[in-house]
Amino acid sequence: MGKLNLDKNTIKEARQFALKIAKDTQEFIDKNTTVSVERTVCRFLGVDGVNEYDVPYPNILIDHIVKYGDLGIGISNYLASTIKATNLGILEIAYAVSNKEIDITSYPLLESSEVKDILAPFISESLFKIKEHKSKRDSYYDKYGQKDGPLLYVIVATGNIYEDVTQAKAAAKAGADIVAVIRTTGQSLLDFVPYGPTTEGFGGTYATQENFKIMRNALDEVGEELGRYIMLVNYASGLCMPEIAAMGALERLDMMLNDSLYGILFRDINMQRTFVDQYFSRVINAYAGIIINTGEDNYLTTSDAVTEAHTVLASQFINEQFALFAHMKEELQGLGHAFEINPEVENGFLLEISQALMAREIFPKAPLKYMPPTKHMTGNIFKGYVQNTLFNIVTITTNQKIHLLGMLTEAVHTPFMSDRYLAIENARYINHTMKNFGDEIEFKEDGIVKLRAKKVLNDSLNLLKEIADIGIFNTIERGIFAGIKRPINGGKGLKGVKEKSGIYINPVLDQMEKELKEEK
Amino acid sequence: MGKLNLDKNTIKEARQFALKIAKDTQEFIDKNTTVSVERTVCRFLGVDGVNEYDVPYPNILIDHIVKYGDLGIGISNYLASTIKATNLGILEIAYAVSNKEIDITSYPLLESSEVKDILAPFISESLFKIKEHKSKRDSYYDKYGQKDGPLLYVIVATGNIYEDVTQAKAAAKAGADIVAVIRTTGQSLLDFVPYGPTTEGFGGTYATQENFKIMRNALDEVGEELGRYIMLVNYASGLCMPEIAAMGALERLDMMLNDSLYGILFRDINMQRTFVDQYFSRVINAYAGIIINTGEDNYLTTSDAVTEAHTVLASQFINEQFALFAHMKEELQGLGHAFEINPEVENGFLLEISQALMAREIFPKAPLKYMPPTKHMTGNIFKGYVQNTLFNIVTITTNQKIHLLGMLTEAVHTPFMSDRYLAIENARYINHTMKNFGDEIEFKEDGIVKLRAKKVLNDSLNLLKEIADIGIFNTIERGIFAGIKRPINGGKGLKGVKEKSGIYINPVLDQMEKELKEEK
Amino acid sequence: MGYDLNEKNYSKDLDLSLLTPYGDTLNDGKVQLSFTLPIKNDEKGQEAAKELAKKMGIIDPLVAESITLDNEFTMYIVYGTVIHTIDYPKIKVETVETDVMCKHEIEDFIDDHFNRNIIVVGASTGSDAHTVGIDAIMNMKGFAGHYGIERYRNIDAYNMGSQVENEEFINKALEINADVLLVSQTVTQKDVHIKNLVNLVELLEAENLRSRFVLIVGGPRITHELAKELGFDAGFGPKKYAEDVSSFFVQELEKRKHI
Amino acid sequence: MGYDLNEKNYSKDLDLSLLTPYGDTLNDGKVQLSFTLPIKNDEKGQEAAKELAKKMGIIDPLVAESITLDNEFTMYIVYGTVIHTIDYPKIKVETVETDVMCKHEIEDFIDDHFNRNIIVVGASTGSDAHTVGIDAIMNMKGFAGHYGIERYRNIDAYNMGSQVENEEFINKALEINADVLLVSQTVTQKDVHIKNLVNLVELLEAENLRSRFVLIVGGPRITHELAKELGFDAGFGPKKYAEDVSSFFVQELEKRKHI
Ligand code: B12
Ligand code: B12
Ligand SMILES: Cc1ncc(COP(=O)(O)O)c(C=O)c1O
Ligand SMILES: Cc1ncc(COP(=O)(O)O)c(C=O)c1O
Repeated sequence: MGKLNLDKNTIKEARQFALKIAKDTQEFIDKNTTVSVERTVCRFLGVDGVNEYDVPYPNILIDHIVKYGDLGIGISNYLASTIKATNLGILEIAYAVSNKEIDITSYPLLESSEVKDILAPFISESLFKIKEHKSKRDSYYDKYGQKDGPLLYVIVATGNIYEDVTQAKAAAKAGADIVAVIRTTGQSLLDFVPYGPTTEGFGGTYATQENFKIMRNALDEVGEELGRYIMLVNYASGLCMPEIAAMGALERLDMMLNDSLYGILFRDINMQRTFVDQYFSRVINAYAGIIINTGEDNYLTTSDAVTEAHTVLASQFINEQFALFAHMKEELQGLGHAFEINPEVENGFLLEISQALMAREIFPKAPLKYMPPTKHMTGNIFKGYVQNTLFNIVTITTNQKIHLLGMLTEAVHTPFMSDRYLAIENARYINHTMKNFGDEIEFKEDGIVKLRAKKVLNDSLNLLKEIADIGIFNTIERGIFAGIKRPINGGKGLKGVKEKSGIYINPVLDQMEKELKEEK
Repeated sequence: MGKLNLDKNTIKEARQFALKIAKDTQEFIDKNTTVSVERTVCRFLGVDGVNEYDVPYPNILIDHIVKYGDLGIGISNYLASTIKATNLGILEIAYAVSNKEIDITSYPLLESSEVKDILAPFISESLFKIKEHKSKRDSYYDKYGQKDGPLLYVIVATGNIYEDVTQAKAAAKAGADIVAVIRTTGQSLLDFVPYGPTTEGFGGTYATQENFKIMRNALDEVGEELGRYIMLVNYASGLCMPEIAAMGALERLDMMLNDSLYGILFRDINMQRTFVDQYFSRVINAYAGIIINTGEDNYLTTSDAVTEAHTVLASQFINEQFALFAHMKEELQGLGHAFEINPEVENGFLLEISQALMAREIFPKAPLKYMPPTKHMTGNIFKGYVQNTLFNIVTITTNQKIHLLGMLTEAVHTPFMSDRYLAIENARYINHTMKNFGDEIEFKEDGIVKLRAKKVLNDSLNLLKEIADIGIFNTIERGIFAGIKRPINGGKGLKGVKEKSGIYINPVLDQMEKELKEEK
Repeated sequence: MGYDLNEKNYSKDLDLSLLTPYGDTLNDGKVQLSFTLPIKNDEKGQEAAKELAKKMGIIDPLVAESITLDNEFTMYIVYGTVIHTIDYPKIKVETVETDVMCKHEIEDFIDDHFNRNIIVVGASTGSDAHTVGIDAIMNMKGFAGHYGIERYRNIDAYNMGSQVENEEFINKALEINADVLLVSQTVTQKDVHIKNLVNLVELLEAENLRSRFVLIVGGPRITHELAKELGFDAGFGPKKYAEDVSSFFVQELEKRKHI
Repeated sequence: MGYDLNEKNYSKDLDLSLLTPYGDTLNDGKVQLSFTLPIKNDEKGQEAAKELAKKMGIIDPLVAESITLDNEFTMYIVYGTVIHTIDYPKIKVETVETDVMCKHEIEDFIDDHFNRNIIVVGASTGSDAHTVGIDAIMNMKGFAGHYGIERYRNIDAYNMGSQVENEEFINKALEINADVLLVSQTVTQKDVHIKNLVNLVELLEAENLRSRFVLIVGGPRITHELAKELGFDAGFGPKKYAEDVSSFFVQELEKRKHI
């Protein structure tokens, strides 16, 4: 195996440096909690809904302990102690806090074993729901089988969940395997998750649990009609990373965009906050059997895809280790990369083939998420359609798994129904007419393709060495990824981070980790 | 060399059978002349123009000898004898015949040496013009250099030579290397060549000498502006094959569609007539350094491109031998083939690659003419643009030379200026981004690509054996090419064929052949 | 940071009497447009493109791209919202109304209603050299998995090929005593097909033969409506196969027997 | 066989006051159109598509393809001849009128006309996270071979990045005593950019700061005309680079000195 003859030792070495980087970061993560982690715990305990001012109850509870208690203790102890003291139900507690009727920080804190015991039934109920979803997904696959070859992934982005449903169903019928509901712009900066079905968004639809449910039902319905399981995707990354992961787990999403680096670089989210959030969110995704999508592709929308290719690979190595720390199998690691070389580059196609095949060979089990051209798409929709064709060719030739379809109108608007149809038609045509092309060809020794892969791998090893040396925080401060510099104490959400106190406990995380470890 | 490992002996054997087929046909050809051959002689002697009823003078002369003399003697002796007897100039003779003032069959016929002597100065004048054009072409290439890689070939087909010029210039600026002026529908069935500049045609513009000149000037002009030589193409095949070849030679066309089989199969032109015509026309093309384009691609518009691929190869082998008999170097043999596999065929792309590469390896010196998808193009212009992209990919990957660009509107209309621009943009993009892709890859032993090429070559050898056995006339009668059956005495133009008499002479052909043989 | 979301308007119902294009939201009226203007590629050109789009009823034209084809030729790609609506329920189209049967059913139908074979002659007429269309309908092997008429047990089919003059075509029809005439027309430039088709009808009428045959035309640009207008009995366009046309003519012949 | 050719009409002259699209012949009015209708893919649907095209002024719409997107959604690809014409010479567009200089000339211009460096602050404002556009204008390395403003010898450039609130942006401008404000806007959905840009102008006006700065906006959907309408001094769209905007603001600053 291995058409590129990549050096195994280089790869191994790169992985070791990435491990060191992830480990150092994990040490930091383990010491801290965040408002969103604690809100996520609330959700798993059954807290849901919004009050009369549209404030979600998880926020009400956490805002309360931030103000009157110590976030570093975690919500669990407060809630357990409140239950014990008041005998109220979880939701009743939330309502009461909202109405300022009780102060959950005022009850005597408990031993961690007692906290666990009190909360266990609530946690079990949620985890049971997740397991039910997992087995429902499995039974769909048993019934319909799994598809070979690339999975066609399209987005819907109307801003209106009901229109999204219309589009998603049409896409499924046209051949889409995966539907991602794009979030409204700016949602990742909201420090709460909106509630209920929504019909107004900019360039996307709010990620709400109700919207998840509506789309899940629609896709199950059309999937049954078609005899295929249609996967649903939404976005975890942002200030509510673990909360949205929880919602996804509870509503049977199949994939989630989940990457701190994306939030740090492209959304200016504070790095401490989001690394801590990411960890919990990935554990949740792993627990629910949800494939994550990482955001390395985005680097190339900002930096040059030829000169900065190695940063993508380095980041993939790091993301792999982060995922492994979160007990996530390779099969759930949708590491991101992209087809973003300027169409003006001579032999650009060869470089794209090289990069894509390299990722495929280095991460053989990961369902790589391969992003279409976006940056160099223009209003010339015809040319754009050709760019997408080339991207589709690389996808099938190098056997990528998650095949994000490019839209010919990328530079014009979020996709029309017809744009999406054409995207699917393009990919289906290519995947069929070139089905075994990848198996048929070999690359010349010391040719452009092989030399390029070698160079990118070496460059990325060197970069990983450097990062291992200075640490990920420092790396980001220096602008090594996507050329974007972010200070360790800058960005959004830092206020929501708190060092864990000695008595901190997160029984949800503990339970999930326990089960995930047993699984292995 | 040779990525396909084709069996050299099979190729050699196939060539031998093709030689036998061409030789048998050539025997027939050598025994006959046609009205169009004789009109062509007139043209080289300086006969041009039309009378007050728009009848071209070459037709007037030949119609006259058909009626009052013997076509089997050829026009040369009649004209030489008339000159000798009347001392009139060539054109004066033509006018006089038109006005029924003289009867050119009434003068005493001459010895062939005397015929030659009398006509020599006229012939020299024409051949000198052709040589001037050749050296002008060469000097353009000396100045601007020759392009590596595929030559982008587009058509113009407005019906109006002046609009054609507008379109051709725009195309050249956009990057076209070759411009073909499509003929109006049905011109190939006219037994005369229209005269003067024309502005009305259906799906094409009349091929007239004046139109050739207008376009040649326009392309020279824009070529000088761009510092590139822009090649001009028109169509010889049809009832006036050698006449149009003569016009092309006199107006410095660079390529001509020139294939009897096309006329027989797709225009129902009588096979005897057109084989005789083809021979002279190819000698003229060879003499003028004009690349011919053969029409095998058309078979696949009627027959299935997967099952009938071997008929294309067989026909290429035969056309090669016909061309060699006409003293035409491989470098002038633009053998035709096409990308016409149904897009629904699994791995169709691999079969196309195989076929194209096979042709490339079997005819290494020929500037293969590679035709884009036409039959399976639909009104879905977006999909069509992808089909054209794949075609462009095969072109660059297998190093085809004459790269006929597909139009996204193939199934809708003759190309708009914008369609042509998009076609060029598509090809330029692919040729640049995949420049060295063909050099980079090798094909798997016993894979789809190699096995397919082997099979097609073998099938074509068997077919050639069969044809060599029964002869080309019989083959066509049986409908072996394109599934179309044509009887030996059917079709248009048979009346214009006449067996040569003992004193037949064609001093133009003789002179050209003499010089072509010396060249070798 | 506020916790409020935007106001919610749920999507409107579809009113087919006010049908308008759909981009990604009901009634958004979105269309895509491209054209070339013989002018320079600059701001003024873009404005001209927008003005043209506005005249077409596009209220918010966006010139997504302007592409220089030549110094004085620019192609524009435009998106926007069209204001026009169509009263869809009121649309009437003339379509072939007979039921479509499969090959087997058609053969049975002939057995049941005629005590003889049906005779069909077809050609690509005039200067038209395209045979693939008529072959698709007539040849044994048919097209896209639909057998051609030649394979029908009780139909005698004569395919004259292409470039067949109308006179020649009629003579053949008379010679073989045809029931059905199938004409194929592919080249439509400058309406050459209309002229040719009208000429055929005129020739038939001149010799009082029109009613003797079921007269059918087909081709990529043929609609039933056009065919009727030109005096044919039916017209068939793309994605129509032997069974569509045979279903029509056997039923039509059956109907005529009773008149 | 006749020897006659068709009548010859040489092509007409171009009349720019009756400008109309060009397919392959002057004044042929050819356009291409595509759109989706929420209806079935059948003959009636094609007729609806044609009717819509006719309402847009296309006299001979040809439905080249109708594509089923879903049971009740069909995409149409239409070609035809549009009847509308544009009076091209009468078109007026507002464009940036200052001469475009190269980097070197701009630096010299600053030397010659100011005895200090020019101070520029830029950002992608509001919720907009796109930085590539503003970076293209400002960053050292520039874009597509055009150096950004940071590299200009006598310009001090501050790039605040993205998601910058208008208030924060103004504060920075005051803090560094900026001459020029550069705003980038990429997301335009539901006119979010218009709201954001208008808000910036209002904030500046409310604090009587508007005239203190040369205020410039850019982005893929920005035109000079739109910018002027919204109260900016200039607007720059695609294919505009650092030299275009710097040429404008140095000349504008110079002009203002004399007022
Ligand atoms: C193949 C082809 C050729 C081949 C034809 C080979 C052959 N043996 O037929 C060759 C290479 C010879 C050829 C030549 C020319 N062609 Co041509 N050709 C085509 C092509 C690529 C495909 C047509 C085809 O076979 N379609 C497949 C068949 C199955 O589809 P169909 O005909 O629509 O048939 C279906 C239905 O319409 C219906 N049908 C058809 N006929 C009938 C009849 C009846 C009775 C019924 C019931 C149904 C029916 O049933 C069929 C199955 O569903 C088209 C482009 C395209 N992709 O459409 C151009 C095209 C048709 N050709 C075109 C032109 C201009 C020419 C030329 C005139 C070019 C020239 N100047 O030299 C020449 C000359 C031909 C002439 N005088 O007629 C134009 C026509 C433009 C127009 N609308 O007027 C086209 C559209 C290409 C273009 N964009 O310029 N061509
Ligand atoms: C790269 C990119 C991103 C990157 C941005 C990375 C980064 N660091 O900037 C990422 C992945 C983060 C991103 C995210 C999103 N994006 Co985005 N993105 C793009 C993309 C692919 C390219 C934009 C680009 O960089 N162009 C290259 C630059 C150089 O061009 P430019 O901005 O036009 O700049 C030139 C001129 O306009 C001018 N200019 C620009 N600014 C200024 C300023 C001044 C003062 C001057 C003088 C000139 C000037 O000069 C430049 C050089 O000529 C476009 C699609 C496309 N191909 O256009 C979508 C696109 C812009 N994104 C879009 C959307 C919707 C989003 C999201 C909202 C999606 C979502 N729901 O999550 C998010 C969120 C972003 C947000 N809230 O703002 C839409 C916008 C639709 C619309 N018109 O409203 C687009 C068109 C894609 C689509 N079809 O949906 N995106
Ligand atoms: C990993 C990841 N997360 C999230 C997002 C989108 O986040 P936002 O909603 O902030 O635009 C992206 C965008 O592509 C991404 O790659
Ligand atoms: C070899 C050859 N000759 C001639 C033609 C065109 O001839 P006509 O003018 O008869 O359409 C073609 C068409 O593709 C061709 O391939």
